[in-house]
Amino acid sequence: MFRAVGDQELFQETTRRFLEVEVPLAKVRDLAGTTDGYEPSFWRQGAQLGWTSLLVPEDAGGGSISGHGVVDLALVAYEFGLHAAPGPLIGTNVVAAALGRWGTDDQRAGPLADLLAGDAAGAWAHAEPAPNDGLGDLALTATRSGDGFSLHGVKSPVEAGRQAAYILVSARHESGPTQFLIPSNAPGLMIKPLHGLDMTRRHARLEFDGVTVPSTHLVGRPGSAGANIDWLLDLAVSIQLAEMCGALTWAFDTTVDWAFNRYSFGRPLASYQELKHRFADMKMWLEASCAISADAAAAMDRDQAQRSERVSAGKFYVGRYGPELMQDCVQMHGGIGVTFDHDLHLFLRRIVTDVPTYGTPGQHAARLTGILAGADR
Amino acid sequence: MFRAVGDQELFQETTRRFLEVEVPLAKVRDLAGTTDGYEPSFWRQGAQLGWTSLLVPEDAGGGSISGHGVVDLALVAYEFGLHAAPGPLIGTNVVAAALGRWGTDDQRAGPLADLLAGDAAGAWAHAEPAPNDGLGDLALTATRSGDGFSLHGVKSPVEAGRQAAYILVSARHESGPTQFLIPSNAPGLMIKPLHGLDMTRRHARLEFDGVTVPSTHLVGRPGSAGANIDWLLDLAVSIQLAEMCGALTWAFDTTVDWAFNRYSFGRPLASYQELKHRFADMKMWLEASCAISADAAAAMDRDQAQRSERVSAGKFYVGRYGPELMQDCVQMHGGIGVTFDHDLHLFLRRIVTDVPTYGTPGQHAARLTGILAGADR
Amino acid sequence: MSDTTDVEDVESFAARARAWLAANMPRPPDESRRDPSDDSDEEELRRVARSRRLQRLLYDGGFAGICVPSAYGGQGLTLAHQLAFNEEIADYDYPTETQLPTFTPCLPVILEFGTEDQKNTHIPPMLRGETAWMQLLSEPSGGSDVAAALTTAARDGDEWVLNGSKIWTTGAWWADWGLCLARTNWDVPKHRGLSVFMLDMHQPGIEIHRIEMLNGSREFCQEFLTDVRVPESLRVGAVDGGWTVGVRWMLHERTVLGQSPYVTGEPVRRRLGQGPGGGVAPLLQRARDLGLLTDPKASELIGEVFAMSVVGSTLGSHIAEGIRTGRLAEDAGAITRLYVGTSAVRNASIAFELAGLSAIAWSDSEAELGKRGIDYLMRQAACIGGGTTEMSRNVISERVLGMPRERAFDRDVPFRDVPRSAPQR
Amino acid sequence: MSDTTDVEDVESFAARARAWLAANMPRPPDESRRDPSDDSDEEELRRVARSRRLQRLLYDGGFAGICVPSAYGGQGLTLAHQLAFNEEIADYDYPTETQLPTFTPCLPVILEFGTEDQKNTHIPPMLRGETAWMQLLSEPSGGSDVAAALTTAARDGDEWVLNGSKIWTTGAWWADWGLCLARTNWDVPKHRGLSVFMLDMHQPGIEIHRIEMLNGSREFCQEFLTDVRVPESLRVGAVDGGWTVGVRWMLHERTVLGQSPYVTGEPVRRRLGQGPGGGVAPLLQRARDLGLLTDPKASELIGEVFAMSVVGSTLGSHIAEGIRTGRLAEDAGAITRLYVGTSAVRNASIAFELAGLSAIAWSDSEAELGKRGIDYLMRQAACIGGGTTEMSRNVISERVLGMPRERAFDRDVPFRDVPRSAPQR
Repeated sequence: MFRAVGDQELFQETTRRFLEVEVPLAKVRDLAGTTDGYEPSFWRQGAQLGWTSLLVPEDAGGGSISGHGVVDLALVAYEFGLHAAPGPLIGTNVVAAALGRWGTDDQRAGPLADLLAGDAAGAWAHAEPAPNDGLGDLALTATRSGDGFSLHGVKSPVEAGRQAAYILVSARHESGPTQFLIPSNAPGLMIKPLHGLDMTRRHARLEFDGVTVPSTHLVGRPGSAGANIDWLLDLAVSIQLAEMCGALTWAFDTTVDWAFNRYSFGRPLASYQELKHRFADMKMWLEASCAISADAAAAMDRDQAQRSERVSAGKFYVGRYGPELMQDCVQMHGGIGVTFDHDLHLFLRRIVTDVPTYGTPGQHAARLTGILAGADR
Repeated sequence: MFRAVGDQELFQETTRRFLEVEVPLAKVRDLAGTTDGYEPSFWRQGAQLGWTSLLVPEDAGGGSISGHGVVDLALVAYEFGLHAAPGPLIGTNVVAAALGRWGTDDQRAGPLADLLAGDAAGAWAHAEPAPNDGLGDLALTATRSGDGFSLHGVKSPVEAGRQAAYILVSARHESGPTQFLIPSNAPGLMIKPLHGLDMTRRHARLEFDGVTVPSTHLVGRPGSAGANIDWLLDLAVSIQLAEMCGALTWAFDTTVDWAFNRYSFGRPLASYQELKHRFADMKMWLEASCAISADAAAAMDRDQAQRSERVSAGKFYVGRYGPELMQDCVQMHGGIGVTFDHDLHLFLRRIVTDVPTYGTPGQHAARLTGILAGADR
Repeated sequence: MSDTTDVEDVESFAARARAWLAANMPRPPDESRRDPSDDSDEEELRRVARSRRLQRLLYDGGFAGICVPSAYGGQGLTLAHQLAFNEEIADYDYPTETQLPTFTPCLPVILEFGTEDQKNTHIPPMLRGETAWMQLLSEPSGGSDVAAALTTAARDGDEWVLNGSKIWTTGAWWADWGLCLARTNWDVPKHRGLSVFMLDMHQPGIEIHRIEMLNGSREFCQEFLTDVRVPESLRVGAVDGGWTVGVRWMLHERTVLGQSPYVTGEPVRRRLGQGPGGGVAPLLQRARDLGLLTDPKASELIGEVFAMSVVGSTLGSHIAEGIRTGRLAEDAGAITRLYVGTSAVRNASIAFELAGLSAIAWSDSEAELGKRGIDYLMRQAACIGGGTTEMSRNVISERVLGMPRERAFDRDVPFRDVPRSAPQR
Repeated sequence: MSDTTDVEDVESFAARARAWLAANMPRPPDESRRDPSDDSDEEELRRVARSRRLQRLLYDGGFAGICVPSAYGGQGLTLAHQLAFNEEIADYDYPTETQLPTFTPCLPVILEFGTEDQKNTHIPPMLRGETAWMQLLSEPSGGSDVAAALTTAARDGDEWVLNGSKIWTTGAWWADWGLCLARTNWDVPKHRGLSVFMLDMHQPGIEIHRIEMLNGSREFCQEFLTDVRVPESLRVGAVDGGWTVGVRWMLHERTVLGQSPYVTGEPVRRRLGQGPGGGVAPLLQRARDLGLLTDPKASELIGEVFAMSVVGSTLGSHIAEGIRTGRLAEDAGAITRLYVGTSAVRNASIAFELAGLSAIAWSDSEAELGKRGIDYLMRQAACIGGGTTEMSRNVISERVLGMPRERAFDRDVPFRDVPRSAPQR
């Protein structure tokens, strides 16, 4: 229900076919038992399809399909959601976009080239554990230390934090928010894998107990990253929203099929008015979710003033109603819907994991009020 | 659905018949156009039935029916709700209970006797306007002034604030919370009528701009009223809950009848599964509301440690689900449900008015957390 | 409607409209922001008169009936032109009171089903602002079951004699004409015994009663028809074929929330989220006054209202596109209707909660907060008026998702024998 | 059950029980507070064995089967005695694993419908803790439509041969006996072609498959019956009269949430509100850790969880009293079931929200918060297991409020011809 236009159609179709062949749900289940959750060759092939280059300028080796890179990427993310596909899609693209926009020549030549080729994954280390888990909180500190900086603090959860070769870290410097790109093998960096709900993705806790990094690891000038981090947050959410819409679409379509084919008291479930009305609500939630998510991606590409409005309205809405849609799908399935053998939970896990990630629905609603209050003052 | 036992049965039945005869809904509509919303003779007769004496000890001229005065009064309040009856039931009983417990001999001989006889009404001036509208907030000050006290602040909304002869005012004194019983004609007291949602009740704003009262107006010692005010709050809410249950019962029963008799597409509304399931939810809300409300009243009479738990759980639940039940009744009626001619809104107004009065559902939920955290520490 | 090569392209049309509007159209009066439920009858009549003048202005400027064939006084252009015009006129005054239901659903119903004579007679006066129409559709006994009309039209020579009652009509007391669905045959199943008539509202036998809503609004009317005589020439569509007309009629009615080719003015999508509750601005002001802008609860609730309006603003065009590309059934507008109703309910609840005790008892200076209370009492109106949300959910599940239809006890049974509600008190 | 004059009064019974319990009953082990979904099979078997021992202890003390006639090894007392005993035993250890469904619904079904011989043979071993029972009721194809059983019992001389599959049985892998609903006639409407059998679970032809839930729990089983032979003497109730048994069977099952005369232990009402989400204590701890006890949002959410549990604790007895006084239909227990399900859903959502990001990704030390995430994934189990909330709403509207029943396409039609789901993958 994300509408592809022109060249995007072929692009989306290619991604869809690739995912159907490479990571059918049986394969996703197999991969769930592995340490990383995806295979390097899978990711490299995906990169060749264009998954990692869409937000990177052509002069940095990237290129979009349609000139609207975020919308292009949203189409990929939608397919990822629809197939519960593994792979460090959001983190890699966030890091690639950051390097494409603000990276040094060295960062573009090395790390970015690796990301574009699919030879390495990226991770965005931004979220911090409670009580520093508010939107806009930033407690990890960067202090001058010789020629470089010393980082103190914790980032958690970081998606693909242990799989990524390059980690984009946001930190608080005395001059303001500051970003660093550090290699995952930076001396002193502790990367601890976490247990997680989502069987297809991996999260880690990154502990910086005086990790020293040279100035060449800076992404942008010290203290200048406030607006950039805000943009990256909007970017991460807009990709996440598309992915959520894909997962919701799978669950909805699967449950509609079930309702037509499952009989109770001699009638298909789809003939019971109470269930029909819940399907009507679910359809409304799904359409509204897809509408605002597509709009948020488009607003990112236009880089409009209302960009954050669209993104946060989207995260509020999809984050509020998406899980209810999923849980209604479970309820309609009955007991079988909460068994391990049924595929529904692969998508439920993904949606539920997305809800608090990159800001809860409530935090995004409060952010909207902040935006309004600022505009209104 | 409030269960009367023994003598309570006759008492409740007498009140019910009296209200049916004296304030049928057509009469309630007539009274809605009057300044006070009820007739003094109506109130005096009600007092003779026992409406005002139930919480007052026998040695002060009162007496309950069953030995459980709050439960007795809850039965009256339930009937008030069921008939959308006017009259200063809660305020008068709160003031009478306070005077019966903590009043001086003079206060018992004069004001309390008037209240018991139904010759005068009482009003509880406790709530204050935003931003002092949190549970436990008290911004109106009482300062020593000669032999008495000087009161500064605002109480609003005060139910029957203009109809009552006696007003129980809670104030902040340097030594702690303090209560006064003042006559409505106290010099300097400004009583301003307010517009209101509820056509059967009147509210006023009371402005104390240096109102001087003698020490004989104190109810209890200065600074000692904290626990007493807490008890009065629980009392007011427990009566309010019974009244809400009555109003909800009227709305539910009326709407069930409607659903059986209203046909659409050749079938009664009551045959549509989606509506049936909403009726099932409404029935659950109604039964649970009556269960906790009856329990809260009983807990008041036992004056248990868990008194406030029961009361606040009740206000949270009935305040959260009661309005939804009412609005579902409106929805089931369709357009006619929001016309002035239909009686439904008389009950809707009452429920909606009750929701924030004596603490919102959210405030009572937060109060529960406070109680738990205290007990748990 | 006409060969595309003949048609002025949308951009030059928009430019022409822009220039014409700047030269001719007044800006909206400030009072247009007032709550219509406050209006006195005099005020309403004044607004109706202004609407008629503005409509005439559009007509004289060549911008009335943009999608109406020029044979009937319109401009013979396309929906794209109408939408472009709506964008241009958004900041100007434009006819409101006489737009709906005159231009939709009444006009397209006559366009589709009227005889040449009926179209020539009735459409040009609509476009000139001379006749305001109303729809006599719902009945007190019927609720959502519009086809169960009890209002009866009996043939008497060249005339029909109508008896019955219609309800929930807007502006019936000042309208000129009405489109009326009536039963012409009780011996066939309900859908097959209806016919549609055009009714001159100024004739004898029509008694109009203003309905008072619980918030004091008197915008709706009920009409009592007693031996109202209608000439055969005012019948629309076939005898007993009224349901064919009615189905299209109600589809046009639903496009009000989507994009109607016949309605001029601010696209409805901009108004989404501004139902009961008054929108987000007063909530923001209230929170600022009370220092609650950063309160975790208040800021979430205010943000929720804003989010629902932002999402709503994208939903309409998303659904419209889905219908256009065939991804969604034509009835998918019911999704938008459901969204508008349910989000209005939520917004009214949030506004009530944030208004605090002043929403239940208020001084003159707190009237704005008191309105949040009254809006909350009226909350469900957003899920009732214009077709209930229950009906929307039926439509979505049955016609968009293709699920089995509800069992009806009135199919294949003579309407005379269908069980129905006891008569109203 | 017996003349009241014969019966020990409740107070002296309670005093006797109190003394006996103090002298004989162990206190509950701390581990009883563990989440059962964590248990290994070994651990579960250990708990089953303990339950059997405790049941034997009760039996020897004269406190097993308080409401069971003494002829079958019980005490022949009343519900009031059982409830008093439950109060007394609340702080002690008592049999849990072997209580349900052995003592309800299996025992009362046999009491009501069994022959004298069946009762003498099967009830005493239950009371002595020797036989644990299970119910073979639901089927993979059937969902809520229990009477649509496809499992077939065909007569073969003095035996019946059973084939089919049953699902959602608890503890089937260690149970001894089962009560099984099977189809004995395909040529009559579904309710009229069922019969009930007692099944020795240790016989050939019964294959038990453990179902893995998404949270790793393996408490439920599916059984595959292949040519399982059951002697005629183990049939309960009339041939083709199984639905008469089934209706009572399910009514007894529902009393689990109310007050069953046959279940010993902490009254269920105390456990209300302790479903997924873990109750209010961990929420309070979390809020204290984060300094959120006075945060307006967190404190409201925690208070809501507590309020729902307080309200739930009053609802059970309110409904039970309503049934007793005749104000409510006997099926009104469905109201409690609906409350338990919906409030558990709400509590799981609140707990998930308050647990923050640690509910989706957690370290070993945050395992308690991670459980809030897993509980949230399992949220709907509270509205599915033991009869869906949809069925509860049907029951409330139809049997408590007396509204018209849903149309069924399987009445008055031979079951053979009833449309049904395509076979499972």
